[in-house]
Amino acid sequence: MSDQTIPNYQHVADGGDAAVEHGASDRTYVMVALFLAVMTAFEVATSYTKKALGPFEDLVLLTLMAIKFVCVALYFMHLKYDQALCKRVFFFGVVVASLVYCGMLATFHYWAPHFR
Amino acid sequence: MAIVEAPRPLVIPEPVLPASGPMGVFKRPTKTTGWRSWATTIDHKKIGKMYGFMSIVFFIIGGCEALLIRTQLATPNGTLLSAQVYNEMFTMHGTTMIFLVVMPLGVAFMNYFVPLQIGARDVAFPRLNAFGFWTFLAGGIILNSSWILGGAPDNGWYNYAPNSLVTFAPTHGIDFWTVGLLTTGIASLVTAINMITTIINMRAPGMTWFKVPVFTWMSLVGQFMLLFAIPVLTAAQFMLLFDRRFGANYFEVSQGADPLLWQHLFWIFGHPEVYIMIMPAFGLTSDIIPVFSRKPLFGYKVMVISGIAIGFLGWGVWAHHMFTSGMGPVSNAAFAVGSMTIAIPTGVKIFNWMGTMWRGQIRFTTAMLFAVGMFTMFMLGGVSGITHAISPADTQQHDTYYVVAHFHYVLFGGAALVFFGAFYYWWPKIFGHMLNENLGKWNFWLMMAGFNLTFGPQHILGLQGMPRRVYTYLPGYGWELWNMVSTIGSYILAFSVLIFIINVVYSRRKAHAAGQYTCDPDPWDGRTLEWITTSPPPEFDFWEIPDVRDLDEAWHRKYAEDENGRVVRVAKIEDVMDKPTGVIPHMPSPSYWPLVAAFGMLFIGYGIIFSLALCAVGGFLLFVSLVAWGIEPSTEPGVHPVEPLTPDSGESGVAHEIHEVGANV
Amino acid sequence: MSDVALGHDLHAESHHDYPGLSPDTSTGISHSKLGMWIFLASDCLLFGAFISAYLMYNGRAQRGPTPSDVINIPFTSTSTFVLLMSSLTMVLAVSAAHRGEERRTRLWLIATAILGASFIAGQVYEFTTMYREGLGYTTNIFGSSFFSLTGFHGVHVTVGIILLLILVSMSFRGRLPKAKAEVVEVIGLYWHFVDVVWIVIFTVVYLIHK
Amino acid sequence: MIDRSPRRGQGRSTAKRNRALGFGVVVASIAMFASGCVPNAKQDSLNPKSHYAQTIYNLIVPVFILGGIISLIVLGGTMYFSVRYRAKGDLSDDENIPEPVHGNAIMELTWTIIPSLIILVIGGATVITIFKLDKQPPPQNPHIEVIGQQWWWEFRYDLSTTSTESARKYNDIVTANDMVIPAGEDISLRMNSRDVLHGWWVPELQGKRDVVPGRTTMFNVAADKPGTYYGQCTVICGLSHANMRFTVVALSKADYAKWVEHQKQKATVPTSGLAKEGAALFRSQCGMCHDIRGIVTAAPPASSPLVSGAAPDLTHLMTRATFASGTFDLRVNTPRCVAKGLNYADDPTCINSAELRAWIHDPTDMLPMAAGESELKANKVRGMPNLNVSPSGLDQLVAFLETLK
Repeated sequence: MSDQTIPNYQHVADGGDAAVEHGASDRTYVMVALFLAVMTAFEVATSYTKKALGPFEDLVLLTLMAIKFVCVALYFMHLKYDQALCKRVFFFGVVVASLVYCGMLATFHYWAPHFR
Repeated sequence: MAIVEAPRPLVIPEPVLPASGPMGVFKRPTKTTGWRSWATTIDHKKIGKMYGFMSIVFFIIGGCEALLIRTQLATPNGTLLSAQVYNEMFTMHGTTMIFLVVMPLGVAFMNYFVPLQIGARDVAFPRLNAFGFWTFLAGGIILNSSWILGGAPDNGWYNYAPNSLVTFAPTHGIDFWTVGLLTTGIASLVTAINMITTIINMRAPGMTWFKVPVFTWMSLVGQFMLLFAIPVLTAAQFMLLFDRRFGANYFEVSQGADPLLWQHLFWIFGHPEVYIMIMPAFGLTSDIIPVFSRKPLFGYKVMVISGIAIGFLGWGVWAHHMFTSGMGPVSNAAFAVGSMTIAIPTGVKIFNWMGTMWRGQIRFTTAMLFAVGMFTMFMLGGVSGITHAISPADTQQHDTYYVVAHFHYVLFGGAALVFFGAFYYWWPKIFGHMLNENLGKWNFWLMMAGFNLTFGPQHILGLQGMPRRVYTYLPGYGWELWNMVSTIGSYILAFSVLIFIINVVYSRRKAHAAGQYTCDPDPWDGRTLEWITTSPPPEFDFWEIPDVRDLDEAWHRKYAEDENGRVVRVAKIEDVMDKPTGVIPHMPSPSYWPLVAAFGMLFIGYGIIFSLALCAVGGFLLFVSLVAWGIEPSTEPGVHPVEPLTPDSGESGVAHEIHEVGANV
Repeated sequence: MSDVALGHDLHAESHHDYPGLSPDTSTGISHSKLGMWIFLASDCLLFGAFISAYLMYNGRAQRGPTPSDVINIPFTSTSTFVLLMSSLTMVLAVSAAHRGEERRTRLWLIATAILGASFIAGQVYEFTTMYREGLGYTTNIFGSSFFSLTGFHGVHVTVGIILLLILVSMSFRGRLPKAKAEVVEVIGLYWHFVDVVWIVIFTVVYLIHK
Repeated sequence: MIDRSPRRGQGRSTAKRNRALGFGVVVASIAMFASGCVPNAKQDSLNPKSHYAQTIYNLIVPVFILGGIISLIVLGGTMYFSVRYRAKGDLSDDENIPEPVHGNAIMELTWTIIPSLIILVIGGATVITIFKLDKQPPPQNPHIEVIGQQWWWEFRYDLSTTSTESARKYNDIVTANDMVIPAGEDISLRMNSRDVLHGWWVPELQGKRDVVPGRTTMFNVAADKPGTYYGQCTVICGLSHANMRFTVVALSKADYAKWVEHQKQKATVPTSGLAKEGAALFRSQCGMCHDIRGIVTAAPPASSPLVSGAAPDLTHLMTRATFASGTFDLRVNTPRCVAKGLNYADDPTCINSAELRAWIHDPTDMLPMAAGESELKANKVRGMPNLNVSPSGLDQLVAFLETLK
């Protein structure tokens, strides 16, 4: 894993201190995990409403999914605390993937109500 | 060719620590010469040379395939090749040229020059770099071994389903294609990660984003596109592989599958792929033209931004390869308009190159000729590209020789021409001697003539209704003349490549006879950082990481404006170049494991095709080597391929910095 | 654009072996971490392809079983919860590693690996159940796309477990000091990504298209 | 030691010779392009013979001209700069270093905005044309289903006037290779494939359209005047992709009506001679794949050795000008026979019996196809296999086929 060409160690001490600061407290992590668990419960519950919500059911599920996704990325993956570059690189991938594949499905008329 | 070692001056040994044997089995490799040094090297320059060498080998293979294709088509009812062999020929020609020539040639230049241009000593992950190269080679071997192991793939380079399924392609050909490209795909992916990390993270102090040389910039854009495109191809390949080997139903129409899924996935990869191939060429042209015009690049920022814009737009236009597939008018209209917009940033680039030449002091060296040839030929390809974006017109052009002409103007006229230019431009930096300019000019003009004779007439053929991928045609369609011209052109083209090879051998012999292993660090009056280090550069690239203040740092070290605003030379390159400091930078040590891991990939690849037992062998090799790789430190204390040199021996401090000069090509 | 590259100098006296920590890069992000993020961004496209193929195909099967015949939401919800909790233990391991608490790091890593393994065990159980209910890999287009997608995810989790086990063994041998905490963090990124992908798969494959 | 020769430039004479050579090549290429159009091209996309092809032609020709102008500007400009700003004198000259122009916002904006405007115009015209070409012909016009398979084309006609596509059966007339249409009418095409992708293209009449297995798309075609128009498969579809040709025969409306009436009739079993024996032989040997309405119905696809499950319907074979997917003439290619149009079989000397016989004798020898022993054994035949018919059997079969007028 540590395959850097040129490890430069002149700031080892500083780096060590910085590492302690970075990230949230364990308490925060536990709270986030609890929140995620609750969200998952909501999701499962929503899926059991037997389409009582009509077309909004999918929308609710996708929203909950997005919230969970962002929570894990921001807190567990430290994007909230890390440099913006990491966030940009990762979300660039997520956005490209979403746009491209949604576009592809659109050419199959996937989003039309009569698909299949 | 013998490997040349100059006598080394007094060596001051470092304190030697015991070399730890990784896994306790092998000693860490230490050779700096001989084949072992190439097999275990993790030096970005050596890996770059190997990429370049292999690309040229594959270029010759793919070129021979092209000659056979053209010979078959020279006259109607050609009988040189059977239909089956012809189908295999064009499939392998396309696949080879794209995946084993243009892409790796770009990577070759990136590997060698990106670290030099950004003032770094190596790439971010040197062993991953070596792994990338060996895996690429494994993929190339898997693909090309199909010729002797039961038939090559025969369904074209985009391999549309369902003609690629076992029912319609019962031999192993398509499996070789799938597995070979999955393997090169892994190589491309790790290389992309490596290059992006290198460019983002290892720029010399002071090199802000708008001081990065254009070649590096365009490499970054291209590698980002590759990063996102390769997984799409990988996914599609896995689906096809699962269909063929394990009975999945991704493209099985009788099970309700839709063959357009393959087309979409393939072109979501395939269209960015086009830009992946052309991006390094854009960068090279943008680097070469200013040097030989003695002017900065016209509109540097616009050039960079238009490159990025092409990178973005390139993701939204893939379905223009599918205008005839019956997607419906709405999709066609959307993708037609989307595709046209790419013409805008591309046109900007062409005009900016012209703007760079405008009021310059142009020296037509071979490199410059190739660069100018590149953008004019690429422009022609771009113009025919606009005619494809007009989807109703594309229904008359799609899958005809007009398209063949178009993409050869873009890929040969665009990418390949400037790659040849780059050879002439960077040869002294890489090998310490020039390529012969007279032969170079013959090379260029014959290549231009051959190229235009080969592909120019194909525009006419296509518009006159000749489909592509036909192994023969009947007389009476009016195609005889232009096919013959095209075939003659292809032989001229092949001859020009031969001249290049003769030039390489001749120039090398000449330099060897003259005992010339190093040359002027800056033979062209260059502008970017690679010209401030010696030719060839030391293993660690720079004694001292340069401090960058300007775009075109090397130029600004040599020239300044006087009080009247005129540009005057203020220093010679000898005064401003990188000089030995006497302190040898520690470089990462060579390693066996990338090579062993790639061997694992090779076995796994053949295993998927032939027997799962081979997979187990390959998997074991891969696992062992990855674990060993993880355990061994990147820099082994006491095991160091670069023997320390004394800075004050010899006048310039460069005369003795010769390792195996030119042992590669 | 933080372009202030800190002193990029190399020194011959770099004989201490502390790779990974606070390397001097143009951006201040270490190579490994940036490389991992770049890889993860790329992996989105891989999963995207399999997910969209599944979305297209799951209802087009020419013969059964269909998704509603075989998908068992309560069971999968449980494994989803397990995987979610493994992310928590992973992040606690990272946090402990940054504080230099080697023993605690090790414990959390082992917990993560166990949770991941339970998820895989659940998947194996789910697959065999489905197979017994008549859905094989080659049965229909739904089966092929479903098993490929979830199988690919399973392979990613398995690779993650192997990486975790390597970390654990490194830790036992005292090779995960505070200075190397970033190794844990980078592998953690991979682990969380696998979790994030499952969040998407769980919703679109299991909940929406059951 | 240091090679500075490129800086010093070439010897004058070499440079001149090279430039002259290059110039000659450029001029020669342009001259050859200018003489590009060959009159006898019979599949020429720049020779529109229908309003569809004409619409496309009208859209693309201005773009060709515009592209030519842009090309000339760039090529001319580059050549001019190359000559005008060529370095003079000693190339190590440090006195006359050009002014370091870094760019020019106005110029760069110009060559961004002007192309954008051009693209806007072209894009608008494109979108309008796309929707114009997509308009479906009225329901009473002929409806034909185009089915591609390895390696021939089937055309199935629906003569009903229903306006619901799903109600159409496409079963009234079945023919192959020659698609007969009335001139001057828009024809609706339903595009389908039985095995892999193929591309349907008649350049003089319409752009191409892929036929995609598992997907049905609607397309249309027309021919302004009676005549024969040539087409070809454009998507690589295996061994005989290059031989997957077909023709569109446009007849006057009266001739077309006659043709339709004739095609609707069933064939009758010959009552005497070689042809009678040929019919019996056909039933046992060829009837597994080939239909002849009124004589034999092919076995259902499940038991067919053919991968795509169908072979050409031969009911009115002798009204087709070609066989084996347009590769061989069925009508002898003399002016007299050609003048007879599709009724050539009235004159037995106008039938190309020799090649027909050779074809039945060993089809895989005449065209590359996947129809050898191994494919037969595996029930995966693509194309027509060699049925090892005896010489006398061949005579009988040919005699029988010649009765299928």
